[in-house]
Amino acid sequence: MPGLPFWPPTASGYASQINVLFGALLIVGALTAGLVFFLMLFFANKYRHGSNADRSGTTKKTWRFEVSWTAATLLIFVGLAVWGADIYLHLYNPPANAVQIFVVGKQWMWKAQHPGGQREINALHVPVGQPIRLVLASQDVIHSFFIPALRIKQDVVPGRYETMWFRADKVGRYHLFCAEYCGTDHAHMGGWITVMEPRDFGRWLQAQGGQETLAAQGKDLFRRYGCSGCHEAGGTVRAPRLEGVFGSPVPLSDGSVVIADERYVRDSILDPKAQVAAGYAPVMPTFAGQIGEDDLAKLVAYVESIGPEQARR
Amino acid sequence: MNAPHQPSYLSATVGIRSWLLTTDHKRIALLYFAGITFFFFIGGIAATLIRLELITPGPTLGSPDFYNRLFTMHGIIMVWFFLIPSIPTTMGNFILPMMIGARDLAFPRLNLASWYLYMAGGLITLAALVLGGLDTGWTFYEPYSTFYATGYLILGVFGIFVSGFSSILTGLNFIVTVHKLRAPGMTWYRLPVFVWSTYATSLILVLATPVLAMTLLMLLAERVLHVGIFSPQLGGDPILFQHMFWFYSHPAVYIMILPSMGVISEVVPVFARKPLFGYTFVVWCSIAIAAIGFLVWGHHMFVAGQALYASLAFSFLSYLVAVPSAIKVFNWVATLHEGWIRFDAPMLYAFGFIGLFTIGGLTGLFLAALAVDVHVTDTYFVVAHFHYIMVGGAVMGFFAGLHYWWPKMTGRLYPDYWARFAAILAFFGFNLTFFPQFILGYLGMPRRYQSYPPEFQVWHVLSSAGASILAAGYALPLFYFAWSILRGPRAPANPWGATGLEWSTRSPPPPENFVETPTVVRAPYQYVQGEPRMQAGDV
Amino acid sequence: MSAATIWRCWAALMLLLAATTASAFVPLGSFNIVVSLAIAIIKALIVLLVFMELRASKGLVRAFAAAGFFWLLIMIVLTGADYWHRTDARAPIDRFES
Amino acid sequence: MSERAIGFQYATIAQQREASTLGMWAFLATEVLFFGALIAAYLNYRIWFGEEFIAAASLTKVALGTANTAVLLTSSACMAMAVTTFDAGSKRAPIMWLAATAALGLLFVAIKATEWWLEYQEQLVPALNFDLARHGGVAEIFFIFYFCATGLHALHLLIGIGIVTWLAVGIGRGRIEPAGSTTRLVGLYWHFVDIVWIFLFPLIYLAGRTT
Repeated sequence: MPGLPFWPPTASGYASQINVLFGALLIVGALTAGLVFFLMLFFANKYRHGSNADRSGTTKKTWRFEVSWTAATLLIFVGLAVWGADIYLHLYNPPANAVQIFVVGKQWMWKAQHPGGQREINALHVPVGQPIRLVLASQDVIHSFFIPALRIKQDVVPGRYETMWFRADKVGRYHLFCAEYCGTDHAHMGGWITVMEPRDFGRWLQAQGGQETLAAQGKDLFRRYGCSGCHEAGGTVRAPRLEGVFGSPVPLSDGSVVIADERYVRDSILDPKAQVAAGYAPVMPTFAGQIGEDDLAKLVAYVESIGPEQARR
Repeated sequence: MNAPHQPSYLSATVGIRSWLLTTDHKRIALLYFAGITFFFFIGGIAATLIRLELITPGPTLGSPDFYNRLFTMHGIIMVWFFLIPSIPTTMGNFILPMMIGARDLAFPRLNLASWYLYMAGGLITLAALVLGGLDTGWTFYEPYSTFYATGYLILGVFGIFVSGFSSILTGLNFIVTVHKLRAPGMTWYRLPVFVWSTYATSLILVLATPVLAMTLLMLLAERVLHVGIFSPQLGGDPILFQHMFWFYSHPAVYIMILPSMGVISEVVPVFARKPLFGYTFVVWCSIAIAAIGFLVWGHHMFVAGQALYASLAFSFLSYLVAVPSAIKVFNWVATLHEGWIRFDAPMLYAFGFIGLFTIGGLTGLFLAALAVDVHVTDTYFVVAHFHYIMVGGAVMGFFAGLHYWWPKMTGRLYPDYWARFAAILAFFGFNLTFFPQFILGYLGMPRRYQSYPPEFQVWHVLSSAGASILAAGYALPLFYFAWSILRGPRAPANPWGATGLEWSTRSPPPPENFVETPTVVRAPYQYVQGEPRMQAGDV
Repeated sequence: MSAATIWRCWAALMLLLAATTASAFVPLGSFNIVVSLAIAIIKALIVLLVFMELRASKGLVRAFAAAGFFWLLIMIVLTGADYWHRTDARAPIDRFES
Repeated sequence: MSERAIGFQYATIAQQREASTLGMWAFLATEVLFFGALIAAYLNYRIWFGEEFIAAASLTKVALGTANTAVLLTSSACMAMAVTTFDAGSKRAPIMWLAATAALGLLFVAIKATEWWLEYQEQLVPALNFDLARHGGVAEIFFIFYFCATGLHALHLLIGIGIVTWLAVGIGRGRIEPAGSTTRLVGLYWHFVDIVWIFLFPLIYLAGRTT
């Protein structure tokens, strides 16, 4: 970027909202600081030791002025805070049609995994204008997925999933950083986010080679981990059939009903005794610690692919 | 009033034992002063090396690991061995008992023990840093600091753990002293504001530091015994560590800034020859900062995976804690109205403090807005914010107090011209160093990066240039203060014509501070038409 | 405080101890911890007010005594605010051999 | 410090006594927060882990825990008796009560040690021989808190026993006088250690007893 960079690239509608909010804060802050600097310098000059300014104390500074001035600045700033909070909440509920990309942070690289099974290291190719829902996890320490151009950042804490979404509106290449200190190559753990026209993105996807989709890989994992032994027809143990389950309500043994979204599927794999389907014995063993993060994503995608038609994304 | 040849606290007893085993709060203050200066310059060297490293986008001075150990050393030394002890243990120890008309602190031996704990902790951590340092940053985030960090983490953390008890005991000493040892007539509303803010700081020292002690203990237990309290690999929750760490560390930043606010509330009325505007407002704002400071730590964790509702609550509480600071700034500026303002060195540092602290405080409000914080947290915007408060605020306040009470502490005057030049030099060097970092922050330059994209280099070079000027601004006082001790002219009891009790005794003061305990008849800062109305029996 | 009050308080403490232990075996669900903590607070108050003579002390001493517990309450409530509302999506993490 | 000499910075003995009492209460406030941080972490994990964490608590020995609480409460009463009898001017009675306090303290530590030994047998000690397969990771975290909390408490208790014996010897030799506040301060410390146990007991021993 030629010249002196004062302002980061603005690559999404959300980012421009942040620009406006930051601008507003900047103006209010500058006005307040300006008032303090001006008053200080004005008094310092007018009432300096030798000057014969009028010091008769006529303009009595009452505390009423002080309280009102403080209350006014507080109200303005709290107004900006409410605006900030509103945008913040917006960041945490993605639209329904968001494409889901799994991102795993590992010491000193980001591994991204598209629904079609394509994998990328320290890079992310996304189509312009398409809402992208990131599901972030870490395999070792705390990292932080940070794209300055989109003004988004989310710490990835090992042992938990964090979600964040964005919709890039401008084609281009933008920085990707790791923002939480994670060791020797913390500074090298980043790369580029490439926002492409949908056509180019399609071509790029094909160019990634015919890896089968996430769901296809999930299917053979379903067999390899022995899930099919119980959950498919003719299984040895009485276990709920998974066809047509994804996205629909599932009655639980404690009488409550839960929607079988990917969180329910994931939790049931990791902690099956927590929410047992109604009418079944809690016999399923836990797979926590045995199924890695990437395989779990594939299993979830597979269960989703055999769900009812309208639930499939 | 002062006997012809009565010895001062410096000449009353002689010899190394008289210093190392002293229980005189004034001598202990000077012992702390030696420790503080030593650690300030070690931290300063680390800071200069960091700025040199960041001149070029790629590695300049050494490997990334070297840089990680460098900023960790800068953070740990500056936070725990300079900023937190700086004003309370030096000026607080020396001036507070004199301001309330006491002969010494409530527990003098405990005061000496605190110094030994501080030095022991300091040397243990310094040993860890010299042997190879640790590369976790001063925040020791989990699970990196327990299972992935190389380096002398156990030794370094144990040093901080030991120095924490020095903070607790100093705070405890001050609280009991202010409650129990005030001179007759010294009611709470006649206390100078420096006593109030040191009292508020002591409340935080006593109530926050134990939580740090327990957090560091659990960190050590996890790393040594390999048990999973915080790290998810063994079932723990790393965000719990962040909660407990910041429960201490945010009040700790108020430990660092409150004493400086007290110093400024002392300096501004004296050099404006006018009573402090809104004394009760300023006093209760110090206590309010200490109290509300405990409710806001979550704003360090907006993107750390904290629950949404908790983030919302902490965001609004963070705006509340800004109100008392705003009131104090307003009162300092209002004190200047219709004053007789003199621009001695302490006053220049005070002006620098008010300006830079205002900018630091306001950028804090940027960070408290949730959506903006998502973008700028963990970037150089945060680095600039807390350096504006710590270096622009706390260190400027430390130098203001140093220049203000230097004649009282050493009985010598210093060259005013050089002191004013150092103040201005530090002000401009500071701004050139840290204002570009605000711009870097919003551009998205992350913290703790040794190599960065080339387009940020312009701002880093500007910042490094500013750092060299700032270093000069901080080194200059070393010279003229040394000259002042060796050949500076004798200081009178009240060189600035101030109204505090500490100015009503000789400088340097006798061992028991006052020939006979003064009685207080008037509130502080009583200047009528610019002339101070002194307490009974003042010099 | 006279010897009689001391032993009367001691008896009260013993009774409360028996009560809290007994109440632990009564299935009250999540209410169990509330009962046991309430009894613990009562026992602590007895020790504070009688044995540590807070009842006979000046307001300042009582304030010092209350300050520690009040600040602890701040920590518990505000960290609780986070843990209570945390929507947890546990992810698999390979375990170290501890 | 012997009671007779008033610190040179104090005007009257009453001022010195009030100052040292305030100092002790401020110190106890730091201890409340020191243990409090651990208890806050326990409560948060209890919310976060839920049932499994509470179930792990049922592995502790509630009988020994209750007995220990009774022992410590009685020792607190003995300490209070020591303070009152000392104020009343007698010399033999406070020493006897202080001896009782120290003895009960040692009894507490003995019961605690046996409890730890039993837990060691059942392979419940994290970092030594915690049987992960049988008890699970969440139980291990519970027992980390259990050993941290009871270990720190026992350490404070041992320090307390040391101070109580030093006090009893001091009174015996006449170095400690009723005018001063040393006995009262030691009493405050002892009662504080008792209060910590009053809160630790339900959190560790009484959780998860109804399943």
